[in-house]
Amino acid sequence: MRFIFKTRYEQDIQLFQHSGQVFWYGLLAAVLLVAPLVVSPYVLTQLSQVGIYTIVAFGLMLLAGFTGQMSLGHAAFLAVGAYTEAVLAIAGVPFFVSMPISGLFAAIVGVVIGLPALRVKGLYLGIATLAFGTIVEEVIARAEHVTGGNAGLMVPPVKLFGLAFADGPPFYYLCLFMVLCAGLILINLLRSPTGRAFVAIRDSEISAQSMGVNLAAYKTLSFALSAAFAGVAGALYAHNIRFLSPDQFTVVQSIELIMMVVIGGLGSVHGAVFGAVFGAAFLISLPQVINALKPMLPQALAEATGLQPTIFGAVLIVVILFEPLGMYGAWLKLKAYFELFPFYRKGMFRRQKTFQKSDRLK
Amino acid sequence: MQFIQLVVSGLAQGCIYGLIALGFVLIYKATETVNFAQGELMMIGAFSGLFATTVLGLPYWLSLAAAMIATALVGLMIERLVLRPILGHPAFSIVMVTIGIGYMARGLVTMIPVVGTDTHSLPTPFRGEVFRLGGLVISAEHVVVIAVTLILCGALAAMFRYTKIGIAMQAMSQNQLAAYYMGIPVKRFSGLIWGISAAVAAIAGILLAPLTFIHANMGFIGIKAFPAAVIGGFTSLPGAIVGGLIIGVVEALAGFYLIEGFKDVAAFVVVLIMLVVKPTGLFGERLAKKV
Amino acid sequence: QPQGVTANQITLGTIQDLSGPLAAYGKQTRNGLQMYFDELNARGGINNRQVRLIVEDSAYDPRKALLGAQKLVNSDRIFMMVGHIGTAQNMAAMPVQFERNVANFMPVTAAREMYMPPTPLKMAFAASYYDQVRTMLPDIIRDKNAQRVCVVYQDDEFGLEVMRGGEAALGLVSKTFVERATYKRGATEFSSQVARLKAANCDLVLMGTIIRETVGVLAEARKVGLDATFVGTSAAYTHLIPALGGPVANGFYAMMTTAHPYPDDPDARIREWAVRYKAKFGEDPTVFSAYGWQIADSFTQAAMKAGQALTVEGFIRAVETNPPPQTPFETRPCAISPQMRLCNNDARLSQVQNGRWVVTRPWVTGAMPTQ
Amino acid sequence: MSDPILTLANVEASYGAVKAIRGVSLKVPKGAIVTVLGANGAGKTTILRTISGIIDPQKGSVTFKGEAIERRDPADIVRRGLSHAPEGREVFPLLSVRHNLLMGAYTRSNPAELAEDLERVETYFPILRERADQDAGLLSGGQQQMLSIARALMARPDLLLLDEPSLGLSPKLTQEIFAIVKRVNRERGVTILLVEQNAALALDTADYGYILELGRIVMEGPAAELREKDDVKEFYLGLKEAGQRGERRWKKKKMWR
Amino acid sequence: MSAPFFEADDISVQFGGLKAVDGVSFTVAKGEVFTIIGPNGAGKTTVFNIVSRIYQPTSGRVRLEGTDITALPPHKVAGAGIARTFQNIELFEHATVLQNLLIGAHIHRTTHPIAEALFLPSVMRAEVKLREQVEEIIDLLDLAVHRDSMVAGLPYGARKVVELGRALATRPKLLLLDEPSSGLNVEETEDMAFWIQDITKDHGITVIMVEHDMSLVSRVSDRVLAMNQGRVLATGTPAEVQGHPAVIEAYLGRPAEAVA
Ligand SMILES: Nc1ncnc2c1ncn2[C@@H]1O[C@H](COP(=O)(O)OP(=O)(O)OP(=O)(O)O)[C@@H](O)[C@H]1O
Ligand SMILES: Nc1ncnc2c1ncn2[C@@H]1O[C@H](COP(=O)(O)OP(=O)(O)OP(=O)(O)O)[C@@H](O)[C@H]1O
Ligand SMILES: [Mg+2]
Ligand SMILES: [Mg+2]
Repeated sequence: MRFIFKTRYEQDIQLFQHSGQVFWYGLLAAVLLVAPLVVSPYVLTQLSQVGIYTIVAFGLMLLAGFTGQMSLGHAAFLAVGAYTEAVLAIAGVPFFVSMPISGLFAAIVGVVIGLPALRVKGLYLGIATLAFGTIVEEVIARAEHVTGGNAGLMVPPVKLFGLAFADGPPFYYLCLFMVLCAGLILINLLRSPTGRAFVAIRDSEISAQSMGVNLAAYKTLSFALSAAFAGVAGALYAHNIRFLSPDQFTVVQSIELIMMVVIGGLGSVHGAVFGAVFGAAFLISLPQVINALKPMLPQALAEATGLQPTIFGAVLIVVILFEPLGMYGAWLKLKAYFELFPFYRKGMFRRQKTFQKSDRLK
Repeated sequence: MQFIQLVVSGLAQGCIYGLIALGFVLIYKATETVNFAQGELMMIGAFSGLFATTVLGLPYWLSLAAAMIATALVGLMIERLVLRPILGHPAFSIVMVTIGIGYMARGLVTMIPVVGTDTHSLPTPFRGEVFRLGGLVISAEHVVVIAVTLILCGALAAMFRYTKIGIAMQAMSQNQLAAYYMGIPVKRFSGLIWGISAAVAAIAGILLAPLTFIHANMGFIGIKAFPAAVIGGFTSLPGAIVGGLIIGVVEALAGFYLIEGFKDVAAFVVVLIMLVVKPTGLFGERLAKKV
Repeated sequence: QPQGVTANQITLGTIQDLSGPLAAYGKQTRNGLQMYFDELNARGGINNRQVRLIVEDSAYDPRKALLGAQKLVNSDRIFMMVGHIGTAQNMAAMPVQFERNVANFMPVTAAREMYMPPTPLKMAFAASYYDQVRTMLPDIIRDKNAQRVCVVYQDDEFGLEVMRGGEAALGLVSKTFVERATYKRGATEFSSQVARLKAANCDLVLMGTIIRETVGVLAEARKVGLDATFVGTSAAYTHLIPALGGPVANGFYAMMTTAHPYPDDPDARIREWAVRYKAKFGEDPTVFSAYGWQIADSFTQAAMKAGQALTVEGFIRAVETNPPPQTPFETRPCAISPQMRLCNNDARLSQVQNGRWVVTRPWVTGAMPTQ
Repeated sequence: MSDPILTLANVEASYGAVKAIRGVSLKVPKGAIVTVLGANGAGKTTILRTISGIIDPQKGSVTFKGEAIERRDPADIVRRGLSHAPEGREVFPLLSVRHNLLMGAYTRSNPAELAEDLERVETYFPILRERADQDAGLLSGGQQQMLSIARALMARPDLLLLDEPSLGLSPKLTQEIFAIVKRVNRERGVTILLVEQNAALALDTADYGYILELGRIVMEGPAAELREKDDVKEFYLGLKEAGQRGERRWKKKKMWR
Repeated sequence: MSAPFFEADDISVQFGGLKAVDGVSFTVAKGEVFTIIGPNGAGKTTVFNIVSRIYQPTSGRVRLEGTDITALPPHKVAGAGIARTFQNIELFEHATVLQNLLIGAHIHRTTHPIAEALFLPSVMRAEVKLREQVEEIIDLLDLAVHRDSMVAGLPYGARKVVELGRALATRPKLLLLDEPSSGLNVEETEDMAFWIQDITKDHGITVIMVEHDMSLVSRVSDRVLAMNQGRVLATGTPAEVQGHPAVIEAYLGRPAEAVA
């Protein structure tokens, strides 16, 4: 493992702790920057989608991972962002105006949804958000004049400074840029007092309160921020998918969003970032991978209905079973293995017995 | 009259929600896990019952028993294969695994050629019969559901309240480590409760079959049973039934008297109101941490 | 050469629900398509080109349908989309297809958007729900001498189309709906809806319902003693209605176009076809299998006619010159024109009698919808 | 010494990459009271957890009543006659006090014996009878500690592991606890392995003692002998000349910053 | 005369039929170490819970420097200058020791979330300043070895010290310590005694402490209050209270020396 001598406080606080992180972020950035040159347009759309989901995952990490507030209704925020953006774009509002409005509007809805969080915790909060999510879905389906109802709504391409950012590289870079901004905001918040207050609430509400953390304010803030992330992602989503209908934002979708966070894995601050990227990439690419593997399967199996959910469920189970810390956890082990090579000891990551403790009392 | 008929229909439907919610509460009470695959267990139970009647040709009540056993075995197997290895991990991971189980169950069932993608009906001895009382009607299916729900609920609640095993299960959900220290066979109980809850799901599936038919996605009704469990407090078996009844009645009345679409979200509106008024549900325990 | 066409192969795409709520239909449609193309390829294909069909699963989710369409169009580079199932799914996919000049050939949905507004790349095969209802309902009302007409419908685009068709039909006989009741997709319980219908004393109920909901409503109506004529659309024309509903389904009417291919059909060609189908897939065919087969056949006839130099434009021209269908099913002639992208607007009426669909009113030619 | 009921041979256990005990060997003779002393973080709790199977040792063996019990299911170990009052009390917060006690006796089934034991522990700690129907989570800290010990006694173990039993108890109760420990040992022949910060009391009660530092056993001997050792006197009993401590108060300024 | 520094005026709280605290009054002077002793379940922790607003007293007032704090919302208590530790340790388990202490300093944050999201230079400066203050506490309490360890993996004794550190990081006027020495051995208890003295002498912080270790009580307390069953038994100097027959009867058992 790396040992770092610190001589100044700034070192602890700064964005990157050591050159290794700079390297990995740099590599990721470089790969993503050149991607449009090498991949097909279809893959590029998918990459944009990964970026969009990454932003949602950032928000969920903040809320579920760092503040410890469960949300089973996150698709609703995505929906609010997407529909706001669609309606504004149809009205001809330029993107750099409509996108912040979408985020803001989602944040406002987030505050409303966050209100029950002031009174209920854990499972109950999960159900409360689920209920809200369902209601939002229904409202969108009913508000036909604005949202097109169940018939759906076509979304025009992004207009930015008079240029059309249809799909293809420009839109992809736009997504990438937004991911970068969102990631920076996430990291910055997590390394400052706000982030620490979130963690305090997650670990012990009673002592957070005794340390002067205003539970109501910070929980609400966390919901608002998380919703704003999802709202901005929703704005991009609207343009990437270009057809919105209420059944894209169901409970099932919310659960899949949560899945990203679990699969990606929570870790440190940077763990959240990488976890979000991994999780989003996983969610988007799994169906593609399954499709790609189909020709290799026996015909009967490849053509079987229900193949996709089966594999999806199986992979989800396997990932959690063998890597409870998510893909980021696996990555850390892999890294440690190479860094320590050949001094890696076999039992180093052996799993300990763990014991569940009720979180009904927190 | 109209009103009373609506309430009666609502109560009947509410019992169904309650019956499914029982399964949620069972697993939660013993392991503090929310089982998102409960609906799918129900679906498996219904398909097992279908298999028992149509392929094996068993009579209805025997197939019910056969389905309970088969589904309980499925529950045990699921627990052994995928839940046991992560027993003791944060509840969140376990919940995610149950979601994975739900996906797989749905997928695998649809993979069964011919049977899996179709909708089936289960022949029942009381199909289509209705009881009339004054101007009120209630179908035999519903009467059976109500009776079975009440009996099951009573039996299970008694188990948790009075038997050593029941108390030990609650103990292990509150503090697993301490449960081990007491010599409570946590692992075995985890299997046991999955078995029981799967058997309950099978009953629900088979009783539901005449009303919703048997198909791969029938488990989605579980989403409605969730609020039922929450309204009851999630740790109370009678609470689950009461929660189900409330939702059933509210839905029936909302569907008749309120604007279109309200029926579909009524359950969720009710649960939200409940959480604001009484955050731990009607029969939930007081959850104050003493420091 | 257009995308998806090589010297010896034509690549087609279809998106079906293989794991969602309509997985049964999706599978059957795919089977119908697949069986036709397999047999066609064995016969030598279309002008010496083998047909390759790539199937995507939408799970009846428009978002997945869109992703599937993007993949088929951009990655697999299909020549044409055939028999895509679902209204919202098609709505999501069409823009992606049309951007790349990939036509939407005979989607399995009876929504008016599949042929309106007309563009060359849209080609639809059977009367929309709207037109079915608009054409047939007035006759039924007259036959039954119905006074109080009600509607129960699924509150999505499908159900709304049925309801709107009903409104148009009632307009023709100077009536309005006495009561409307809706339910959400996937609902299992209809007591309050039926209670409304009963309270309104309906004597004819138009049903914008699909399978389970149809049976659910019928069963509840019987339970509470609501004695009315129930009429559904082609969405409810499936063998599952009598299979699931049992005696409850008897007397239920449904509008339809293609008849259910019973294995003991009087027509020997259909019996023989059903045997081949069962041999291949291990199950009896349904009306959706027949849809798949018909769509594949229509494609093939047009593509054959378009000749060796197959292009999208050539194909469309071929379609517009009415190649005759070659199916054993009693199919109406197809008259797609640059202004009207729908084959025909005809429908029939069937009734469940003793657990079996029986045609009770022969073809009625619907007026071609005005633009 | 009579034959040991519990033997640890060269046991090594760790939390992830942190090694908590290194090569610990100890014996607990049947019928004896043995104590393990050590500073904060020395690994006392870890030893007890390893014995009752809560953590698996990486090396070494744990033998209880002649059978190897390492890497077994903790519940299984308890059923062999071992009972553990753990650090941090670990009561079942939402069960009543009475149910907590009954859970302590989970492995037993003779109702008459159970009633007798219940009577006995409720006589030891009358508050537990008074609060029989209250949720255990609402007891005060010390009351929970009593419950935890009483619950461990309810198992009628052959070997009782006590992790800092006096933690949070009033001086009066602390004395009573040790009296109870002696009594169950003498009257019922329960063997006891005791971990305790109050070294003076522990050595008074115990027959034999081990001293643990940084995960290693550095000294052992009969309690009476240990009590007389200078090191023990200084570091564990707090008996030393006044001046000696002064220097520890010198404030170290860090180079950090 | 001016109001006492801290005053609990006839406070009571009741849970169901149980009077956990029953008409308790006491005052604490600035700079004092005031100890509450009493048998288990006497209501000591409950007094702390009332002061830190976790429980709502059924009657009575609590005043700090003359201001009534009985109606303050719980998260404002720290801002009013009162910090506490918990008997059963309530740390932020999945954060490092350093982060725990920084959370302790939460009420002294000077930056706005928006500035933090952008991590403006002002945020960096504020963070460095916060760190400097926290490092002083780390030095004082000798926590440097644990600075970057997760709290979840610390031994019991170390957690006690971290909790003390976290309370100090709020820079309180009044510090409530609930059994600071439980789980510490003699040597560590001695350190604790020194720290408590340092805290009062050097930093001028007033301490109210609940403690069962009578040697520590005698060493550091200025005054002692003994409680039993929610009521005050006796108040006075450590020696006075320890000699009080009722206290010996209910709490000490035998003469105090035998236990110490
Ligand atoms: N869950 C854990 N994760 C990581 N390290 C741990 C964990 N629990 C204990 N440790 C480490 O193991 C070592 C031994 O801890 P242990 O709890 O056994 O000490 P102890 O002697 O019981 O101390 P105390 O007197 O404070 O209870 C300590 O260095 C501690 O930091
Ligand atoms: N929230 C609550 N609900 C019910 N009873 C409570 C509650 N909080 C405290 N009690 C009761 O009040 C009494 C006093 O508890 P408290 O925690 O103040 O005791 P204590 O003096 O701190 O004892 P110890 O020395 O054991 O910590 C106890 O009998 C306890 O059971
Ligand atoms: Mg310890
Ligand atoms: Mg206390």
